[in-house]
Amino acid sequence: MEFRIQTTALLPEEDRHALEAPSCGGYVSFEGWVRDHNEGQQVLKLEYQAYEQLATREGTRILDEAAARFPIENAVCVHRVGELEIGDLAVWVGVSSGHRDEAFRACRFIIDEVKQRVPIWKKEYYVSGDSGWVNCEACATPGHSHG
Amino acid sequence: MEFRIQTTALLPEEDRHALEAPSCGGYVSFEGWVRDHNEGQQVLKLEYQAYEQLATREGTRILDEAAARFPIENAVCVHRVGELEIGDLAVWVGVSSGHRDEAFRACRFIIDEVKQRVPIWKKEYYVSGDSGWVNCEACATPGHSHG
Amino acid sequence: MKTLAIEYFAIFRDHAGTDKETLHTEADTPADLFAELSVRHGFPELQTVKVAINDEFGDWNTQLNEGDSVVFIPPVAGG
Amino acid sequence: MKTLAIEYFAIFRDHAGTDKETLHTEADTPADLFAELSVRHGFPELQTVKVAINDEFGDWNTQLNEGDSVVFIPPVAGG
Repeated sequence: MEFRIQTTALLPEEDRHALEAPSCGGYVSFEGWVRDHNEGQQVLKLEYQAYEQLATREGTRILDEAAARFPIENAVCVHRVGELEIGDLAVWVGVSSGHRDEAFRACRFIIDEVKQRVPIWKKEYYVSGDSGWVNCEACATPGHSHG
Repeated sequence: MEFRIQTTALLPEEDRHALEAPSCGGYVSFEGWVRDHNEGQQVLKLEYQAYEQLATREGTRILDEAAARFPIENAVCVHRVGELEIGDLAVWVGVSSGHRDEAFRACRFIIDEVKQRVPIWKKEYYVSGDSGWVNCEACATPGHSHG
Repeated sequence: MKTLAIEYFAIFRDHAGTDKETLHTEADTPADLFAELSVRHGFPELQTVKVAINDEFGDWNTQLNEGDSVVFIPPVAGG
Repeated sequence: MKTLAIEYFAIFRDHAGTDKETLHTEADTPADLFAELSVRHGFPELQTVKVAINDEFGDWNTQLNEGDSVVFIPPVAGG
């Protein structure tokens, strides 16, 4: 079980080895790629920032929760930060288990929770020349609450 | 969209490239590994056989159905046949799409349908010395129907 | 009498002792043919068997024609 | 007066113009501190902001202590 933030290119082929076990019949992986568009805007590139200490803690908690919920063998998640180009791999999740059902469910659970809970931020740079922090620019409202 | 049967080792890293597209933000893959046990028996190795012409047709139909059901970009499935050892990769499914939800759903749909519909068979060789065709030995019943 | 090309897979191949044979038979349908071959090769009784005619899934009661290729499909187990 | 270590990320970093600063403040709670810094740096109004104290999620109304490190967490967008 490992959650990691790194600035260099992700190498799923290498991290996958940690998941192999003779008792495992199923392996499911998710890769998040940098897409050339988002919500109607043409995207040029992305910048990811992470609050590394807390991101690693919260990411590890998510993997532990996945292992408690689903009878999986192992799970690893690696998130890249820094400047990424279109097509680059931003996040990788790999899960191995005896049977496929739990590998699918755990992999989905992990990426969903990572996107919701782990302190990592994404700034999109658009073809138009604009840029913005995803979920921060659009959701700015006058009557806000931070409580 | 490609379904393929092959006798040589699967190389997901290579087949993955066919799925890459700048419009894709999500990629989900499933790998079926040869497990060291099944239904209480210790497995030594496996032998897969395929009825290649019909397997390729039916597999391709499944990929087409997945693309009709889910808004995915692309999907590939490769199944290996012949003698496989514990830990070997028997089947790989890769799906790319704009968002992750459809990639997860389509990948799951494809592997579930492949296991149910594609004429591929698996013979397990056990540590005990026994061997048997999965789903064929156990389900043999006196009052059968082949209609 | 017609001539058919039969191909065997998995448990049927093990029982037939061959992967294919050319057969001269009076069988009109895949159901007839399967009954004939079950006796000859001692096929086990299986819960569901499907049939393919000329490399496409077919019906047990369809009319077989001269030169057809026939494959009996025991329960599959890919993945 | 206490001394706190503040680290900024994402949109708060852009507005603060720095990734960290050491602050002498009268603020008793993260809520007080956020109000103070929002004025000073002109933070945008965001739907939900969380706070971390000493690298763990914390409460807006907890008592801040001398030497605490504080991070305000705008809406996340990993993946």
